[in-house]
Amino acid sequence: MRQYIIKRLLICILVLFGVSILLYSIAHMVPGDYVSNITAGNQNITPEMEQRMREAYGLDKGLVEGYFSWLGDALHGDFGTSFVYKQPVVEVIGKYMPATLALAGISMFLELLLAIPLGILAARRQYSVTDYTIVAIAIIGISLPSFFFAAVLKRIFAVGLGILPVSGMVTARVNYTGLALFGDLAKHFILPITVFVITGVGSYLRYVRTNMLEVLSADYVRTARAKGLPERKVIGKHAFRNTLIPIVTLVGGMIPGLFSGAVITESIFALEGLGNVALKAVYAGDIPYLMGFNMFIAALTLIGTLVSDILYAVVDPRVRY
Amino acid sequence: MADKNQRQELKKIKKYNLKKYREYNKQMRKKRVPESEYLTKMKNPDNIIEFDNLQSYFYTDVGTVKSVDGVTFDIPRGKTIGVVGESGCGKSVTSLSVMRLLQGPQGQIAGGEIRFNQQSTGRALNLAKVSMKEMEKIRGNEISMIFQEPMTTLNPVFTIGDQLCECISLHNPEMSKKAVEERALETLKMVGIVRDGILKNYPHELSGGMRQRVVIAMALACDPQLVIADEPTTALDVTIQAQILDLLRDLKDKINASIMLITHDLGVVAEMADYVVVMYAGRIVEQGTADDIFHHPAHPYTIGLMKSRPMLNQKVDRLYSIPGNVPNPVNLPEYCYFKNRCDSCVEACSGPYPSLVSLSDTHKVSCHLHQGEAAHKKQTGGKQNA
Amino acid sequence: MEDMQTKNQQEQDEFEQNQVILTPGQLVAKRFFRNKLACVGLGIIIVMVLFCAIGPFFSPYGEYEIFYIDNETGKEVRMAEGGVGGSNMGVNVKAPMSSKHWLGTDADGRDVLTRIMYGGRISLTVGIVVVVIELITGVLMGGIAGYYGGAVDMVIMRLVEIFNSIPFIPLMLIIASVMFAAGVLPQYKIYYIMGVMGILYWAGVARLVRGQILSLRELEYMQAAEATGIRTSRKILKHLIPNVMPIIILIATMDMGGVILTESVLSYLGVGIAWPYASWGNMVDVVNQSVILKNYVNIWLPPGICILLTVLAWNFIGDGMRDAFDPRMKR
Amino acid sequence: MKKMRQALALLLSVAMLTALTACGGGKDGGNTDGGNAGDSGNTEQSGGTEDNSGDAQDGGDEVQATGTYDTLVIGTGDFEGVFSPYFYSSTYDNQVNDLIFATVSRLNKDGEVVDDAGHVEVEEVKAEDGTTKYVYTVSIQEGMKFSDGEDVTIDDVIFSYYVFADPTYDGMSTFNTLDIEGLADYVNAQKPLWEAISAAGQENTDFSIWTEDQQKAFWEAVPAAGASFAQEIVDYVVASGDVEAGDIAAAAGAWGFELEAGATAEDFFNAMVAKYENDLVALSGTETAGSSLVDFMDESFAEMVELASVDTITGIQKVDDYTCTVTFNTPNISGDKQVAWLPIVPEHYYGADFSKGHLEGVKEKNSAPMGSGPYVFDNYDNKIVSLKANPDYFKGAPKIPNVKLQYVADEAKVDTLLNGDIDITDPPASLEIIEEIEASSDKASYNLVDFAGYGYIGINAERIPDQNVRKGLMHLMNRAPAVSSYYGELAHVIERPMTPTLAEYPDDAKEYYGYDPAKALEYFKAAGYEEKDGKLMKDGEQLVVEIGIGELSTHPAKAILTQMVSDMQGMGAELVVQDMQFSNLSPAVTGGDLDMWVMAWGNSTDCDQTQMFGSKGGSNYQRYYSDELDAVLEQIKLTVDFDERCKLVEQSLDMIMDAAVYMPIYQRSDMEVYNAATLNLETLPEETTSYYNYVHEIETLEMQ
Repeated sequence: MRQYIIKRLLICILVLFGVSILLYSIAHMVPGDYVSNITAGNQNITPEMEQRMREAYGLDKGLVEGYFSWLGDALHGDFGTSFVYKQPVVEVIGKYMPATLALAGISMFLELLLAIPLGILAARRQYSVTDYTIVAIAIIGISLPSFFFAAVLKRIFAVGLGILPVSGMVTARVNYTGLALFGDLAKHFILPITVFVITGVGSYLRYVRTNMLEVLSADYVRTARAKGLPERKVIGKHAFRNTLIPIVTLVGGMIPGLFSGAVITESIFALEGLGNVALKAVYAGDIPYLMGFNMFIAALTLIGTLVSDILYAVVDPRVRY
Repeated sequence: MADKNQRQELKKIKKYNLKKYREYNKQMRKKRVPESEYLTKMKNPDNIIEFDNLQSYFYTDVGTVKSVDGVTFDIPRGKTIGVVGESGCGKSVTSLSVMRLLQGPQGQIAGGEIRFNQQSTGRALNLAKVSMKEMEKIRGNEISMIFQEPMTTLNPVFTIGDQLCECISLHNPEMSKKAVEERALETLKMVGIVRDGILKNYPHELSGGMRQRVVIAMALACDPQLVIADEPTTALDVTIQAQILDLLRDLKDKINASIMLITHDLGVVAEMADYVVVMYAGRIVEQGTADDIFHHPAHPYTIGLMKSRPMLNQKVDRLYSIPGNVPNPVNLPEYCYFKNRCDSCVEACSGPYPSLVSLSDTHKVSCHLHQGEAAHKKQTGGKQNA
Repeated sequence: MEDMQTKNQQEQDEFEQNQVILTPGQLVAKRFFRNKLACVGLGIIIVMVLFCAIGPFFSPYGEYEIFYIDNETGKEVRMAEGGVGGSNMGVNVKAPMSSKHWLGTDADGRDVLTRIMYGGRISLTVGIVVVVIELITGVLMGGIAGYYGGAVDMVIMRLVEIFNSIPFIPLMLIIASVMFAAGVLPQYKIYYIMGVMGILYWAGVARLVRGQILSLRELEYMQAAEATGIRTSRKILKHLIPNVMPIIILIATMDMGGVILTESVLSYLGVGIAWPYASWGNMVDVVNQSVILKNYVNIWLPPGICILLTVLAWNFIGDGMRDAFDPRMKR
Repeated sequence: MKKMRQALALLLSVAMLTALTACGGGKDGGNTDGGNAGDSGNTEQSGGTEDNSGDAQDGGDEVQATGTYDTLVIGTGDFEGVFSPYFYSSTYDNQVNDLIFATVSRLNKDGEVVDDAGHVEVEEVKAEDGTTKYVYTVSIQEGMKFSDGEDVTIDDVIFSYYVFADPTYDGMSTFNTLDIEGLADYVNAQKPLWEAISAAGQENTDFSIWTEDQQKAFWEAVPAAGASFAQEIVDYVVASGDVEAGDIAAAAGAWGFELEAGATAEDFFNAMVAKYENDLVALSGTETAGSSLVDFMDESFAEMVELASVDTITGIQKVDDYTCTVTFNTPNISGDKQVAWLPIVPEHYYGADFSKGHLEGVKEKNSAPMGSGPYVFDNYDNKIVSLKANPDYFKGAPKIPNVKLQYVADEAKVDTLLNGDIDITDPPASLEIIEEIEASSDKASYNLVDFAGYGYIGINAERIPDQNVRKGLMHLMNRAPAVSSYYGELAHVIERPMTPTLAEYPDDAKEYYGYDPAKALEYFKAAGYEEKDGKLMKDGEQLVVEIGIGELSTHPAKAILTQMVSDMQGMGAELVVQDMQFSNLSPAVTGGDLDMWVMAWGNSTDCDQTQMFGSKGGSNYQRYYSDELDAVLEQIKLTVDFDERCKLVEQSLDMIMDAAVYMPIYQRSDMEVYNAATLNLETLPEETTSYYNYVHEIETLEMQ
């Protein structure tokens, strides 16, 4: 087991290395660099000043040179200073992570909470009305462009009924503290999370359903029945434990999707999260942040897969590393 | 043209199936089934199971498959019944019908009775009708089953202990965890597994033979009145087969349970069964004591089977094999299903399906060769027996 | 006796004839068509394709033709007609539904219905092209990895992981801005984007295909084929490909919808098809202008519904396909 | 929409610098609708009351609310969290600065400089060397305090000058380009060695700072380095696919240098040297394809050298604790703004460890600003900046205890206001919004302000050298319908490239190029294009023009372009429209990679347009160089008499129009929306312009 994990970790590092090269070279191709952005249209900026700023921002380096100096610092945990926020990237990420984690984490949890039971139910009643309705609703969910869905929800609940805030994370006027503050935050997160869950739950539900169908037709389920186990135990224990195996692996794979999704949702609801910042960084050519962000996600993804592989071994005794 | 009415054909089938499914689901949803619906009377109190014109159908896209079509036979208490026949002749479906394990809604018991003589309550239940609740009480407790595929019949993610104890404590809720484990080990000993720590093992850690023993142990755990063994050895390699068979044989003496042994291996039957039922294409073509079947086979099919099994004492240059193969199970013909493979057809064979006639009080056969002359045969049969 | 035998034979033959026998293909088809949703989906797609492919020929207007309106006479003037200068002229924006414009005109004074047709062409094309690319790359890579295994497999799978761990949307945005620097003409931008998406998506496909092939190689008949020592090419063509086909078809249908969605999200972010051309995605963008969202339903709802239906349809088909292909669910 | 906000933030940021700024679709973008605010009233109420109770305990000596509400919430754009008057780059960060820092002078409604916390005046003095100097005397009120209780002195103002003038300063201010006595020496005192040497020239004999050998080595290194420098450009051009490898002459051509065929990289470099009159620094700064000239030399040449130890600016003199003088060498009509329209920044707080070339200490305070303005910085969290009233603000303590600036997306601004969550906001003006607000006038009222800027379409005279082609293009722009249908009453077409809010703008200017495809075609023909099989060709080349535009999806120029595209198609030419993120557009424009572009200038505060139209102007993107125009522009700067200036301005504008490089489109209105349910509307300024709004009277603003 230990060697396996070590081996995997080494591979992860290798992969991260590849990712960084890929990302850096792409990011480096971006035409509008930060300096030309902030100096744009500023009539009195002289070439000398721009050059000075470029050096200050380290934009004067070539691709290879730039990459290695970046890599060098990165290895020491220094991902440079965000141009836009004038703070170390690591700090910026740390600062904006909570919102994203809250959004993504809660949504992920809810998605699983919905997907698993409904998927199982649909599988047990394959071809029944229940099955069709669940699947249909789930698929309608994943067939909606998130921004479209979000806009409509906003229109109804925030603008129309005025029962939920339009955007942002807290109500500015009032200095809530403690529980009240939490409640206020929650209120602001309702819509984003709804969008997230509705547009995301479908694929997982479908996945659960398929696996359940597969398991239900397995011999050992018949054995369990032959033992005289009540149906709910057959499903809840014997079948479920086996569907769990693929679901575990699924969870690891959810991570990149979650963060990509966060980019859109956060920007629509003006949540102060990593994705939102990343979007801004793209438009501003804030290369250090982009690199930091993308590497962060990449690492998260790899760890996610690693963890789920380890969990795999936990839920499936046949698997041993 | 042909294509067209084929399509219509299929549409009709689909409609029909849907109707059947709906009925089935309605049936399943019923929580409580009034006793009156499934209480019945045993024909003979010494029997543990009585199949009475059992009909188990599969409603498939291409039409209704009558896997079991009007099967009637009894399983006396403490006796072993061998059910033989080529694969796909409805042996397994019969057994699954007893357990009510047919894959609904496609597979259903379409008619007939399966009378079960429940010792614990002294009632006679019609298993074809009982509610799932009742059934769950019976399964694994009074009737248990041994499946073909030891590789897949055990749940890969639970330990042997879990799966075994689960079964025991389920049917004996009063037993303490400790007692349950002891019982489990006991049964395992009974099937010849003494290795300690076995309870902690996972199925994939055991050999095929071992697993089959575990499966058997599971079946015996609650000392049932009837054990259904569905091809318990086919999936195993020969040496293991032998072991398992020995096991089953002395188990047969150890536990005073009836065994319904389903196999296509006549040898096994010959060694173990008291009575033999020969099935062909979902129907019983011949049934009787082991002696009747093995020494006085009456039905051409049985005869064929006999011929086709290797004998040590007599030398044949080439094993006999029955020509042709089982007719398509969908909409079978009206005449004898075996007709087209039969080498001793008579005119009557083109007539309606032959009914089951008694050659002796134990020996029954359904073949035109024996129609009518039943009475005469009876005596001669009797003589021969004497 | 003899004639009896032959008679039997004949009987059996004709008996066999009027049996309903089904080829595997028919079975799949049957299972597919048993799934109502799948049938609905198929229907929708067909309608959509016809609508977008043929529709424009019946529309009197151009894809990005704008309509002026004489503020004094209230008479509508078409872009090409000329005489549209002068201060009394205005662009006929957000016109209500009318016999002239069945779905009215959008915020730029262009005919909504016409744009939906043209936009549909793009959106559908995006789906197909991307999927094709991802399949070609994915199947190839996955096939190689699965078939040869060893170092090749190792390398390819690492590559897959690399691609998997890159956050998609930020990357697309960066690439979009790189494209201008690379001097890509706007009207071709969308095709490059399709390419990039295809490239980014191959990883998933490769992984699936590889898995499939690995499991295939374990199967007896495969080993039997090996044993007979047939040529590799033949082995791949005759044995592997046909058996990977189902999963490929599955991915194809499943992803088709997802890609169309992604396209709409990208054009929401300002990447995607270039002005003045239409795609359903960039037509729906207007929902973030809440005035339009509220007062001009005719502008955003139709394209929105088109996206919803199309993606829905592809998903339904995908589901149907999976259930149909998966023998485990035959019963 | 994210991208629009982003673009906007960038745009206005630059704008605020009294420069003109490009304003893509961002500001003109997204309409907004109010939606019903039916039950938002009670949310406010609860909000208000909750807040009072919450505020009770932290009462202390702080300002108490006059009404129910004690917190003013301003809905604004996206912050970058750099709340420093020196280093901010987003307008919205600066909006916070405006509330925290008092300025010596401010602008009045008409954009003229008037006293605020201080006073500025200029006088011409004859220096002993006979030249005329222009001395600005800057004085501040006595007895003002920073929010930490320290007194405000003139040193704090001078401190700002030195920060802005610091050689390592990388903020947005252009102070260090002013022609202040001794400023240049101060700024350029430190230079990379190679710049110094090349500036000194080959014949230099002063080896105080570098040795003769170094100098020799340098000039020997130049040709080789130059060659590689040129080669890099060639490779770049080749890479971009315009010419095939090896053909240096062609590459140079594409780069704007005519060389005879078979030229070498050296020739190319020499050509450049010639163009820049041996000013290698400027050369490598502007022509570079990535690396600087010095990158091809020994690193030692890149090291910084102290030319002379200049650590004071001779032109800036402290008179007494509350007065100082700033001496300009040349007149500058915006000089007073440059020296006095500056925030007063506490030296003792920011300047703790500041010395020439070391701004780190100053930057550390980026996230914790402190000044003497009406409000005091409290915290920045969740995209909300919280400020507390400054009890000893020199104009008297503000009436509203707390001000919060919250980021709200443009499209959401009105909705949020009508929901009662914010009190003042600035949505992009649009007909729908006005409709919306008037529909619920009990909830909100608005105010339209002429936006001190204008939208325009520019043509790059280097990429389209033929004036006839440019004129043809001009005649294809059908502006009126586009503007009227997009803005209605909110904007009007203008005829000259200058902000009409400026007094100098010639209001009676006539349309210069009317929309007329036929005329356009004539011009194209005149330029030598003829129709060959449906294509407008000239020596084998079809007429293809590439135009760049930002955030097109919501840009008022859409209709114009659509019309152009189809008209040009009609006559066999092609208009390639590049719809780009603003972050890509501006570099493309500044870098001259586009034939045409659509942008907008904002916040012009004076009529000096040298930067945009002068040959040496930093914003001369159209790359149209004309000496006579330069002359006129210079003249304008020096002409203090108003009517004189107007004439010159008009003349210059006509010259620009005739050159057909600039087509002004519209001049539009901004809007401010106020929450009628929470504010005392009568306490708002009676007149609001783009130079003067509620922020300038925030201390008197009251809430209900």
